[in-house]
Amino acid sequence: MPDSHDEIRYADVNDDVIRSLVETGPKYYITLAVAVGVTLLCYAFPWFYQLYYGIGAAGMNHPAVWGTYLANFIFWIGLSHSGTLLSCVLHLTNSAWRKAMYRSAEAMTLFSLMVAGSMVAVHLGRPWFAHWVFPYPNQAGLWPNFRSPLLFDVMAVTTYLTGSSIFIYMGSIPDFAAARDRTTGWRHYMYRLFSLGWRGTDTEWHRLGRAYTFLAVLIIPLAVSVHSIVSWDFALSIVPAMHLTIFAPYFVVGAIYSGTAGIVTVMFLLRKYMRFEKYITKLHFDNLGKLLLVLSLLWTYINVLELFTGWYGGESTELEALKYKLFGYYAPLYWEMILFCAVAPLLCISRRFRTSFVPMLFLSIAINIGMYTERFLIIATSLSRKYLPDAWNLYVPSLVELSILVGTVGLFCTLFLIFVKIFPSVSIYEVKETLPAPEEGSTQWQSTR
Amino acid sequence: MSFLDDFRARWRAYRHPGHYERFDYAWTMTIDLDRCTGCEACVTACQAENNIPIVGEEALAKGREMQWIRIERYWEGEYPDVKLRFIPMLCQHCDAAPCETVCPVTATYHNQDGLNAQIYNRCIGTRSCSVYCPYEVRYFNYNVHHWDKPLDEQLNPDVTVREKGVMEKCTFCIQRIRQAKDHAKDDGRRRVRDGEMQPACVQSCPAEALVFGDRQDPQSRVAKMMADPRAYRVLEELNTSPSVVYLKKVGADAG
Amino acid sequence: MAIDAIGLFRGPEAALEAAGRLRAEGFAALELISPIPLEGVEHRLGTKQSVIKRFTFFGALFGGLLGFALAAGTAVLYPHPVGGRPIIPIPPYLVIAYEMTILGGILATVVGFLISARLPVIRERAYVSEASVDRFVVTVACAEAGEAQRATAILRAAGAEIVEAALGRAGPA
Amino acid sequence: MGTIDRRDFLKLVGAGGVGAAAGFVLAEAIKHPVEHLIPYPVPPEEFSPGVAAWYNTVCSMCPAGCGISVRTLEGRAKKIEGNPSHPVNQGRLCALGQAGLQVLYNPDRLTGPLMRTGARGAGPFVQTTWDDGIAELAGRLNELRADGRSDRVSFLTAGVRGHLAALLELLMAELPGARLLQYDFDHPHTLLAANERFFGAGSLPYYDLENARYVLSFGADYLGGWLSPVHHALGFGRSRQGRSGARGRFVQVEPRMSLSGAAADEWIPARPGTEGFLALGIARQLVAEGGYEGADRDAWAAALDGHTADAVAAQTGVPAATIRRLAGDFAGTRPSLALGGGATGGHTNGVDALVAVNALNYLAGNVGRPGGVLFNPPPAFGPRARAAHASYRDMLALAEDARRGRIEILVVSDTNPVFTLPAAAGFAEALAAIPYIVSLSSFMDETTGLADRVLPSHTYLESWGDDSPEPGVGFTVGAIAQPVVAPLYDTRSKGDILLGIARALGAGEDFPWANMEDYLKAGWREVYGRAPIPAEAGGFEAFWISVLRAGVWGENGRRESGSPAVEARVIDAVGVAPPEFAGSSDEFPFVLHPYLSHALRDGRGANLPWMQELPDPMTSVWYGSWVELNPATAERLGLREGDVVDVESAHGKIGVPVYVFPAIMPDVVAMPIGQGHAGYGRYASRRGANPIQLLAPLTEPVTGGLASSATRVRLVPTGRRVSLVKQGGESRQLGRGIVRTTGAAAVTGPGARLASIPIKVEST
Repeated sequence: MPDSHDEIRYADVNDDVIRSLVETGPKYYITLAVAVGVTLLCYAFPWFYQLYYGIGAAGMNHPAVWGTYLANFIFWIGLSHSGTLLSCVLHLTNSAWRKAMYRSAEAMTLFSLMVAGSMVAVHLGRPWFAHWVFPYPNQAGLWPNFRSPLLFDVMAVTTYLTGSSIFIYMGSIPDFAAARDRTTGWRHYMYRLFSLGWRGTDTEWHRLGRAYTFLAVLIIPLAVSVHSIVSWDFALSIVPAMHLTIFAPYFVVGAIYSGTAGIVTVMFLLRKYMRFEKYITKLHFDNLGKLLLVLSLLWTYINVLELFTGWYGGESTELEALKYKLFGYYAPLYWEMILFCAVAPLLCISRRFRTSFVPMLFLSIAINIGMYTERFLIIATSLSRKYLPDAWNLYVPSLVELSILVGTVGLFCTLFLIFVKIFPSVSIYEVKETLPAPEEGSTQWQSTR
Repeated sequence: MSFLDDFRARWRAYRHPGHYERFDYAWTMTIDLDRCTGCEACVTACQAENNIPIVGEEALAKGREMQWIRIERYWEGEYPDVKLRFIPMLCQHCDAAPCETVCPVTATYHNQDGLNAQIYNRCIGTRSCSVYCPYEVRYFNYNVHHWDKPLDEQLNPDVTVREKGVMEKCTFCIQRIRQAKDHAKDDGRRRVRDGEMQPACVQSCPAEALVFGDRQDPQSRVAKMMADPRAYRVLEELNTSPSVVYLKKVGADAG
Repeated sequence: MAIDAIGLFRGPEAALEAAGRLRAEGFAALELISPIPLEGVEHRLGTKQSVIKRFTFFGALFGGLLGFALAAGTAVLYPHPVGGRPIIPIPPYLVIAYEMTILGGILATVVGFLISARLPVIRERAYVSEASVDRFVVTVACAEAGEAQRATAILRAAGAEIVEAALGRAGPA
Repeated sequence: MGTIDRRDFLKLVGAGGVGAAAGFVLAEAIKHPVEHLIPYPVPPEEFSPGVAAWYNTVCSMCPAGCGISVRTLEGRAKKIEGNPSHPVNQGRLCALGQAGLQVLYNPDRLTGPLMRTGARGAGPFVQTTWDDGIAELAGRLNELRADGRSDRVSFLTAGVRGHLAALLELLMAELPGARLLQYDFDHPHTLLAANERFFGAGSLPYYDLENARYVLSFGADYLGGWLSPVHHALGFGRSRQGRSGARGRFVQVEPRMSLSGAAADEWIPARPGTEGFLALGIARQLVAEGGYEGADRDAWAAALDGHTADAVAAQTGVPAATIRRLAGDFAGTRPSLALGGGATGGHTNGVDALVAVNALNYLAGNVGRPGGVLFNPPPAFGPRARAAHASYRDMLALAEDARRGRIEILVVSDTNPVFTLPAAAGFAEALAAIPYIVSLSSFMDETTGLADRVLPSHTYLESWGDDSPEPGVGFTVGAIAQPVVAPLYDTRSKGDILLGIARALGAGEDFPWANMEDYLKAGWREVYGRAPIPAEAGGFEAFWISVLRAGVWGENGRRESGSPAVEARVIDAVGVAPPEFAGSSDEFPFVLHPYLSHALRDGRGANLPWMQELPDPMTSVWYGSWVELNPATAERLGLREGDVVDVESAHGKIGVPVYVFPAIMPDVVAMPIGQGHAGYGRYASRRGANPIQLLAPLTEPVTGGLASSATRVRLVPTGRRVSLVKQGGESRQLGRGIVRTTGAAAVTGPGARLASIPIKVEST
């Protein structure tokens, strides 16, 4: 146990966490206002314009028909990948340092998934028919095509969304109960509803434990499958430099990588703004830093492998595409990506770097910029260098696209800010588990009666 | 026939590659590159027949052309010994079409004529078919297109005008095929006669480089053309088995 | 209505102690309410068997079959030849089946959890709100007052602070 | 009367169609909405958009005179296709011809007679009535005629043939001394003159590409815009493939690769203006070594003496070995055919050069034989005397007279000299001096913009007419043009306008015909006289209807005339003067090679959106214009694609982006004609630049035609950059085997003999 925990007592945990729910300062409202504003201005408004004008509002053309919208989709799905997955793995290996941070990590999963889902609608040419991808009984006389990788996506993402929301909810039932017992007014009723009348009897704890473990077991392969499937949107095509067997692991690793970086960012902000210094400590950043280092090495390895296999295969279209990626029009972006995702994380070798908060924040942000670039490059470079040279064309994102990219961040923040006021963003009971049991005889609490 | 046999039979049928029953026709186009002069009469013919919009200079500058058939140009050699090769590129109506598998809503599929059909009003605009198409012959309506009055008087009522957000492509003039089949039916014939019907591009080609017909009929002109030693398919190595067959250009060394 | 004997303990050990003694005394309807899951509850209050794993297993199985049936059924009902593939191509439909397996497993697990944990609560049960903070509570549901007295005695002997008003008090409020 | 019936019928169909549509919409509206996702290409059984009616008529988008069939639905023209039974295009049609629909339905068409109110050129036009318009014109004509000054009247029209031309002549007869000028920028003056001199044949011959096995073309872009592109393409295709064993070979000699150059097996760049020398060099080879055995061999030997391969190689820049090889192939691969025209005829020595090309055909024995040059019979109808096309010199004369105030009335019809004459001609200013200008054009083009009155005529799809194509197909062919739709606007067909003027001039008794159709029928009674149908079989009416149905009338069968003897003086006169260029080579280092744009031709197609959006076949550029540079030249000048340069001649400059073109001589720059309109509707105006404006007023001495390829220019970089709007990306195959070629082995494929009229060839 980290020393910082010694003086904390059970009651303090309740107090701190529940305070974070009920006490809301102006700083929060300002941040929320900004987030909502960004969402409306940079996301909603441009999207409505695009709905009216058509996808032409974006910069796509023929044959580069995919653009940043899809890059956003992959990016946010990727970001969602660490939260729940990491939390599951750590739960099964039951490592204690998870307990303070997993709730917000899972929340990140949930909200980045939602943002990713909304990107699909933005990407579509006729979003008002988006519901046609679901197999619902209709009179139209057609059902979706289950052979399509895009439909794999639909199934996978919906499952993943369901799974992770259930997972986060189950995990927080006892905390809802705790909140129920310490709040009044509408909050009381809300938490009473959420907590399903949880009491914390030995039976309930036991059942919760079992169910939670099963969910964890189920969600790990799910999470892995989700990003493999996302990668298949590309890998199942016959586009040079997209049609690669390595894409599934490539995407999964990349996803976990950017996700972990995302967690670091979120942890930093929570620690700062929710005053959770006691719970989110150097330890977490240290461990996350090690994780980032491993992942970055893995990611670099796969990137090199991609080039190597392409070069070794010697297939002309493949070579052309790779050459274009490294030295073509988009080359600066490529090298920026290498710098941010392969070189910079090597700093994590030093413990001093891992355990210093602000540098870690910057690193994590840099990594995610790099990872976004990666997604963009996969689409832009491959689509602009396909089989028929005469049809080659460049793709440059339009203002609408860029602003929507910014808007997605706003949307994510909005959702997260709402979350931290409803969900106890640090797990009360699991943090208590890490504390020494209260010694007999000492009175710690004033009767609430 | 017991339920089990029945089930086994159906299963076998459904597991059969391609389709569980034979297509009525296998429409095919052959393009003789030794005849093609690159005059682009086919382009305008297609534009007139299929209500292809006038997209305007700005859209073209963004690379958003809509013409379903285009002439690709490839230079060979350097001055003075330089050559320009033309190749008309249109939807190849592949029998193993990558674009079909990827559509999540089955907006594109193989119809009974063995054509790669595009269902405009089913399309939701994922544009993935265009990504999966190695021939770059699927064109997307990035916005609403207008015909300055009275240019719209010319629009062909046999063909839809496509809405924004919809993918479109060459149909082998399916409306003409349909009419030909109707006539055949009216005349009490089971099949369409060879040469009875031609797509707009084939009909207009001044050099007679394009030929259209049903390759299931061994007597048809396309069948004969496909027997030519010059016959090849573009990007054969991708195994999309296209229904458009090209005939090699005879090199300059030939006499 | 049932009368409950409720004792509050400051630490888990004492609570487990008391619970064990009560069980030895023949009190069956014991409950140990704690702010955190306690280790070693089983061998004090007897091992527990949960049905959740069966739910999970069969849920996943059903989901998988349903997934494949959904895909294959759709293809058979709307037989669109696509990309030269068979009407029922196995590999893609396995992906669908895989996802549905997991979905089925997850949903069934939740159902199993709710049923076996008897949640959400339908009738009021004995509860002390301090239990969600740092108190370890032992409740005994007794048929009549006599038993309640005995249980209370045992609890007090174990050093518990007795919640008088809790006798017959409403459940989570 | 047939027409009245049919027009009524059209109206009825239209009304019926509208009614049906309304009913359909209504039915749809009240029906319970059920969304069935049936692909529209296969609509429900009960749905039928109507029954198509086909009308055969004649294309007038270019002088080739192809026969077209127009598909109409509910009184609207939907598609133009080639008329399968017309021997010129045999069911095929070029892009421009198909775009004729956009002439008919062009949003910028003039909808009725106009009158200028403000200052000329600027002044707004207001609607007037036909009676008013024609009355005023006729009144002024009458005045002039009354005091014997009708020589101050000029009719300026695009090239017309058939009965419309005859009608014009009749009208001219009413105005003694009045001038009738037919002006087309792309009229082959030099070719006609060369044939006149060499064969004594005034009309264009038929070039039998289909049966030729070796075609040597000097600058003639026979597949692009030269004479009869569709028919040439047919011949090209059939000569290439489909003949057992034989595959035609094509060689193109020109400074900048044209569409024909790209299609040819061999493209030979020769210095601009020296193609004639090359022809002479080959001719000498034929005589000296090719074993020409004609009676006049010595005369030829004498005439061609000195044009040795080496000498010619020095003049043309074509290696002597190549010249010998060409001569060998040309003599060895019979039937062979030499074509000359385009830029080769567009030099100051144009006629000489084309005579030399004719000499080639003569010496190789290709004249009057299948696969060679066949002579066309005179047209079956039309004006008695061939109305001479106005050369550049004639136009200058017209302008000069106008400046001197010797022209008081100018009637312009369908031609746009303000656009297609060089700025050096000062034609626009000259027009300013003419007190009264009437335009009969259907569009507000640059010339019409300067008119006082506009009496807009029908488009060719709304009017009656006829045509006997020139060059023909080696035998007599005629076709009737009939209206395929009811007139859209308050316009009139040219014939009716002319008749109206004639009547207003009080020449009623000489013009007894009610309207153009009437006149046409009268004229065709004579044609009918050649092969009358017995009265019981229906007589003339039956003949008339059958011709309308078929869309074409004529004999079927070419005559082998054999080669006519060439007069000695012609042989002696064979020889090519060195070409002159405007501008010194050190001040203006590049020769400007303007060429007819594939889609827009001389600019007449620029107002058709389909043509604007048809990629240029060689560069794939959409809209706009450009200047083509050899890669080496571009590198030397440090220019890349998209760099805007000022192309400067002694007579003006225009700014256009550079296009680096691999197949052009290093000291030649090429520009497409057709863009750069000031007026001419929303699609054409303020787009690209017009290279004609740069041309020096240099003429070919014999014909007085403009030597359009004889101007030198220089390039001045402006530093500005634009991105060319074009279709093509990377222009190399990168070894991906997309366009594949094969060796000589596989020339004998089954090919595709398509439905085409069998043409028999008989000897006389």
